[in-house]
Amino acid sequence: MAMKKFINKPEDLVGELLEGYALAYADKIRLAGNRLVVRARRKAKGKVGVVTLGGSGHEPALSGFVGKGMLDISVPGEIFAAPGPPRCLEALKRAERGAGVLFIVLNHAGDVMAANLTMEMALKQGLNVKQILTHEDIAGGPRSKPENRRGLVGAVPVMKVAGAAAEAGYSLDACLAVAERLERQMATLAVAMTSATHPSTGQAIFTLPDDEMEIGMGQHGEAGTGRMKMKSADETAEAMLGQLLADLSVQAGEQLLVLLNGAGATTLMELFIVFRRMHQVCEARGIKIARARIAEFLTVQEMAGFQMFIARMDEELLKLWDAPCDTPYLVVR
Amino acid sequence: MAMKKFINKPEDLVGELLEGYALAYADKIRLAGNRLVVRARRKAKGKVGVVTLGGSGHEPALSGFVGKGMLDISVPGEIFAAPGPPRCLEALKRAERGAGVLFIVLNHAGDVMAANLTMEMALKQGLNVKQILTHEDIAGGPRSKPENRRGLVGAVPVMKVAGAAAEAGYSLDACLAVAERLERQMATLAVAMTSATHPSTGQAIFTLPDDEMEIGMGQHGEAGTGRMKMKSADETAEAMLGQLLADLSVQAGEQLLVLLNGAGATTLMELFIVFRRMHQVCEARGIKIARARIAEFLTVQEMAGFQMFIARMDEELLKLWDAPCDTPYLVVR
Amino acid sequence: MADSVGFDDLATMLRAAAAKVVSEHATLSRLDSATGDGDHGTTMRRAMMVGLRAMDTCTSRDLAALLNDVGWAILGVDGGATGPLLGTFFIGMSEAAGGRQMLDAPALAEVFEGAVAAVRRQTKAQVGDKTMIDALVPAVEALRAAAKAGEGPRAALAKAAEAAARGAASTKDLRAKFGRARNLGDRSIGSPDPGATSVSLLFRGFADAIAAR
Amino acid sequence: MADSVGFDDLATMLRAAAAKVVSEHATLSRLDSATGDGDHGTTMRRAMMVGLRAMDTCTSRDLAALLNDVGWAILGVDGGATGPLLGTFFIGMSEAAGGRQMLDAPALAEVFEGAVAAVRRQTKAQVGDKTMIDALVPAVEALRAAAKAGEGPRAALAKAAEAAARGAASTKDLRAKFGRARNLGDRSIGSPDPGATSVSLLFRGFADAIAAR
Ligand SMILES: Nc1ncnc2c1ncn2[C@@H]1O[C@H](COP(=O)(O)OP(=O)(O)O)[C@@H](O)[C@H]1O
Ligand SMILES: Nc1ncnc2c1ncn2[C@@H]1O[C@H](COP(=O)(O)OP(=O)(O)O)[C@@H](O)[C@H]1O
Ligand SMILES: [Mg+2]
Ligand SMILES: [Mg+2]
Ligand SMILES: [Mg+2]
Ligand SMILES: [Mg+2]
Repeated sequence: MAMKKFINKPEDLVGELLEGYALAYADKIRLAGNRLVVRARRKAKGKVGVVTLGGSGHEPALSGFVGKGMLDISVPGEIFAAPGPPRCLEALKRAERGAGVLFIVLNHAGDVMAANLTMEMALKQGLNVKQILTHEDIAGGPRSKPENRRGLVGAVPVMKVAGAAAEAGYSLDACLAVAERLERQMATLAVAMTSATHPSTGQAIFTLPDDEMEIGMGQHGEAGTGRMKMKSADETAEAMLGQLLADLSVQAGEQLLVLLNGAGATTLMELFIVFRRMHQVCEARGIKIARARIAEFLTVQEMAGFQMFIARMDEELLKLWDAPCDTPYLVVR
Repeated sequence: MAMKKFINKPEDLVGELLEGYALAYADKIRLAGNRLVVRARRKAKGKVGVVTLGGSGHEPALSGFVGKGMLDISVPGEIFAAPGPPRCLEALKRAERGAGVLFIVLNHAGDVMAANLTMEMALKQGLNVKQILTHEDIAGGPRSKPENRRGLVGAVPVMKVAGAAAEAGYSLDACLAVAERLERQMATLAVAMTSATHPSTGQAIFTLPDDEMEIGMGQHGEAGTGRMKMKSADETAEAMLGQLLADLSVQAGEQLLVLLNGAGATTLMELFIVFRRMHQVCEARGIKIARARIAEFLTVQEMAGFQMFIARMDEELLKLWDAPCDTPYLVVR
Repeated sequence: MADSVGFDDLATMLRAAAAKVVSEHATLSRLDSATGDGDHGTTMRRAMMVGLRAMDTCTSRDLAALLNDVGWAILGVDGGATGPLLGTFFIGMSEAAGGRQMLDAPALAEVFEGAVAAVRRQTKAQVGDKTMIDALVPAVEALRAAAKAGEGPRAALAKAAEAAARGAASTKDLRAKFGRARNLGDRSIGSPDPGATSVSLLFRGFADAIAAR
Repeated sequence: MADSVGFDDLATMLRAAAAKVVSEHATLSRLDSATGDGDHGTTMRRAMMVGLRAMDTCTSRDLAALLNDVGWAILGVDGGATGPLLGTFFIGMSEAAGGRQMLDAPALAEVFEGAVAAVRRQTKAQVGDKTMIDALVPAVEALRAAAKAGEGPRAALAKAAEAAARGAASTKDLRAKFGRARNLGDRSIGSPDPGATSVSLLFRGFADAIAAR
C-alpha cells in the first residue's frame, strides 16, 4: 500500500519542508548556516539567546516557535532524530548576543546525548551557555526519577516563558531560573488511539487494536503504560487529569496553565469536549484554570491522540506566558 | 469497530464542544443566547457587525474566528448541518451596533436556504443587513456559474478582510464591497487522500482506494471531479496550482495571498513541501506570493488532504489582511 | 365524516410519518454517505423529534396552527438542506389550510400543493434533478389526480405514497444537479437520493395512518 | 605482517561493516518499530553513508585520523540516539589508536576498549539494559580474551563477532531500561534491540573483511 502522504523522495523530506516553511513565513523566520531556523530579524544585543534542538516530523514543533518573544534559533534534526552536535554548536554561537544562551533540551536519549556533547564543546570554547532539560511526561515513572521522564509538549511553554524573560532583559541565570521553575511545576500525559506512518520508512510506528487506546504513549510511538479499551472523552479526561493533578499535588486555590496538544488526527472538536470535562473537574476541586490553549503544538504525524499538559502558575510565570510574541505558530498580542 | 474519537454521546457533541471552547477561550469569546458564539467584549457602537453561519465539525472554522478584527458572531449548526434561520436572525439582531450587519454565507445548499430565509425575516423586520455568498471552489464548474461553486476555506480571508474593514470604520456598503472584491478574486481547490468518520453516525463519509486521491473533494466528503492514482507532493502542487492560476487568469507581476488549509490528518510537514513547489512555480511565472499562511483553518474531521487557496491581492486588500486581529485561532499583531 | 381529514387524523398522520422516518434514519444516513455527507438520517431524526415535540406543546385544535408549529420547529432545527425545505413544506401546508378544519380529498390536494409551492420558493430543483422534489411532485400530482377522480383521502393518500416511492426509486438512475451530490457528476448515478427517500417515507406514514383509521 | 591490522585493513573493515548495515537497514527499522520509533535503519544508513564519504575524503594514511574523520562525520549526522553513540565509538577508537599504524590483536583490543569507554561516557546503560551495550561489551571482551589467549586479529575478530551476535540475540528476552523502548516495560520483551543488532552487524562486517583478506 502506498503511503498516503504528500511528499516527494523521503530522503529529501527535511530539506524540502524547511525550505517551504521558510518561504511561507519569510516575514518571521529564515534558514541560515547548516539548516538552522533563525529569526528574520536578529534579537537586540545584550539579550539572552534561546535555542532548542529536536527531530523533525513534529511540526509545528519546534521550529514553528522561532520568533520575537520565543526562540532565537531551532536546530531541526531528521525525522524523529536529533541533530548532530556540530549544528547545535553553530546555533549556540549564532544566538550569542552578549548575554549568554539558554539551550532548551527535551529529554529523549538522542537529544540529550547530542546536547551534552554540544555543551562539552561549547564550554571548551568558552561560550556562556546554560542548559535546561524538560522531562515532564508522568508516564515515564515517579517524579523522583526525572531522568526517566520524557520531554513532551511542555517544552513549548518553557520556550515561551524563557523567551519572554530574555526579551524582558532577564540575565541568563534569571532566564534559567524561571524556565526551571516552570519545568518543575509542569506535568504532561499523552494518549494515542491510532498509529502514524513514519514518513521515511512508510511503516506504522506502532499498532493498536481497533477498540483500544493507550495512555502514556510517547511522541514517536514509544509505548506507554496504559493500553485499555477505548473510553469516552469524559472518562479519558478524568483519568488523565486525575493522574496529572496527583503528580503535581495540585491543591484547591492554586491556578493552572492547561494545554491540550493535538497529536495529528484528533480534532479540535474532540479536544474542546475533553477540555470541558477538565474544567468541570478542576472547578469541583476548587482549582482554577487561569490560562488554556487548545491546538497542535507538537504533532506525531497523523496519529490520533493528544497530550494533556498542566502547570502550576505563579504571577511571574503568568506574566511571561501572557507577554507578546510573534512566531509563525504562536502569536500573542 | 468502535469510532476512534474522544467524544461522549453523539447527540451531545455540538453542545459540549461549544461549552469546552468557550471555557478554554473565555478571554476572547463566550456563548450567548441560543448557542451563538460572540466576542467576550462587544464591538464599539457605530461599527458594522460581521456574522457567519455554518455546520460544526470543521473546527476551528467558523467559530474559531470570532474576536476583534474578524467576526462578531458565529452561528454554529449541528455537525455538517447549517443552523436554522431563527438562530441566525437572533445573531443578526445582536450584531447590530448602529451601522448594519454583514452576513457571510458559504455556498452550500443548506446554508444558503437558511440564510435566505433569515434575510427574508430580517428585512421584513427592518434590519440593515447585507449578505455575501462565498463560492470559490473551482471544482464546482466554470467561473460563469458561481452558483455551482461551493464555499470553502476562502470564507476565512473574507471574514478577515471584512472584519478589518468593519473595525476600521468602513460603512456596511464599503465592507460589502471589499469583501466582494476579494471573493471575486479568489479560488480554492481541495484534495483528499483518506476519508473521515462522521462523528454522529460513526460511518466513513466516503471511500477512496488505498492508492488513490481525489482532487475537487468538498469539505463534507462530497466527491470531486478528479479521482486519480496518488501523486507526489510536487506533482499535486503543480496540477492544483495550475488550475487555480488559470481560473483566475493570474498574470506575471501580480501578487497573491496563498493559504494551504490542512483538512485534518495531513501534516504541516507535507503542506510545507507542497508550498515549496507552489512558490517555485509562481517564481518561474513571475507571480509574487505576497502573503502565505499554512494551517488548519477549516477541517473535515480527520480526513487527509488539504485546500489550496489563492487570491489576487491589491494594496487595500493586503492592508486589511495585515491588520491586527485577536481571535482564538487567528492572531495578527 | 370518514371522507375528510380532521385535526386528530392529521396529528396521527404526522406522528406516523415521523415514526417512519425515525425508524429508518440509519438507512437514510447510509444513502447520504454514498452521495453527500452522511448525515441525512441524523438530521431528519432531529427534525422529526422537534416536530413531535411541537405537536405535544401545541394547545390549539386548529389544523393550520398545528402545521405552523411543526413547520417552524423544523425550520428552527440545525437542519442543513433538509431543515429549510421540510420546515417550509409544513409552513406551506399551514398557509394553504387557512381556516379549514376538515379536509376532503380536493382540500387535501390543495394543502399539499401549497407545501410544494413553498418548497419551490426555496430551491430551483426540478423533477429529474435527483432531489426530494422527485418524490414530492409526483406524490402531490397523484393525490390531486385521485381527488379529481373522486376518490377519498384514504385512496388518494395511498396513491400519493405509491407515487412518492416510485419517484424516490427513480432517482437511483439520475445524475444529481443540486445539493452536495451535485459535484459527483456521473458517479451520483446508482444510489437513490436520500431526501427523496425521506419524502417517500413521510407519505408512506401519512397513507398508513389514514388507512389504519 | 598478516597478524596485524594496518590502514588498508582498517579501511576494508569499515567499508564492509558499513555495507552490512546498509543492506540490512529495513530490518533494523522494523525492529525499531516494535520497540522504538521505527527509524533506526534509516538513521544507521545515514550514519554509514556519511562515514563512507568521510573515508573517501580522508587524505591521511594515519589510522587515528581515519577513525577520527569517520567518528566526527557520524557525530555530525542528525542521528537520534545512534549518532552520538556511534560517533563517539569511532572517536574513542581513534583516541585509543594514538600514533600506532599497525594493530596486533592486543592493540586491537585496546582500541576497541577505548571505543567502549567513550560510549560509556555517553550513557549509563549497562549490559542487560537492552541497548547496543549488550552487543558491544561482550564483543570487546571476547576480543580481549582471544588476544590474551594469543590469537591473531582474524580469530579474535571472529570471536568478537560471534559474541556480538549472541549479545544482540540475548536482548530479545530483556526488558528495556534505556532509550525509547524503556517505557514499554514488559512489552519490550520479545523483540531484539535494534542498536544491539546494528553493533552485531558492524562486528560481522569487521570479521568478514579480515577473514577475506
Ligand atoms: N438545492 C436543493 N434543492 C432541493 N433539495 C435539495 C437541495 N439540496 C439538498 N437537497 C435535498 O436534501 C437532501 C440532503 O439533505 P441533508 O443530508 O439533510 O442535508 P445536507 O446536504 O445539508 O447534509 C438531498 O438528498 C436532497 O434531496
Ligand atoms: N541511553 C541509551 N544508551 C545506550 N543505547 C541507547 C540509548 N538510547 C538508545 N540507545 C540505542 O539506540 C537504539 C535506537 O537508535 P535510533 O532508533 O537510531 O535512535 P532513536 O531512539 O533516537 O530513534 C536503541 O536500540 C539502543 O540500542
Ligand atoms: Mg528516532
Ligand atoms: Mg449535512
Ligand atoms: Mg447530508
Ligand atoms: Mg529510533
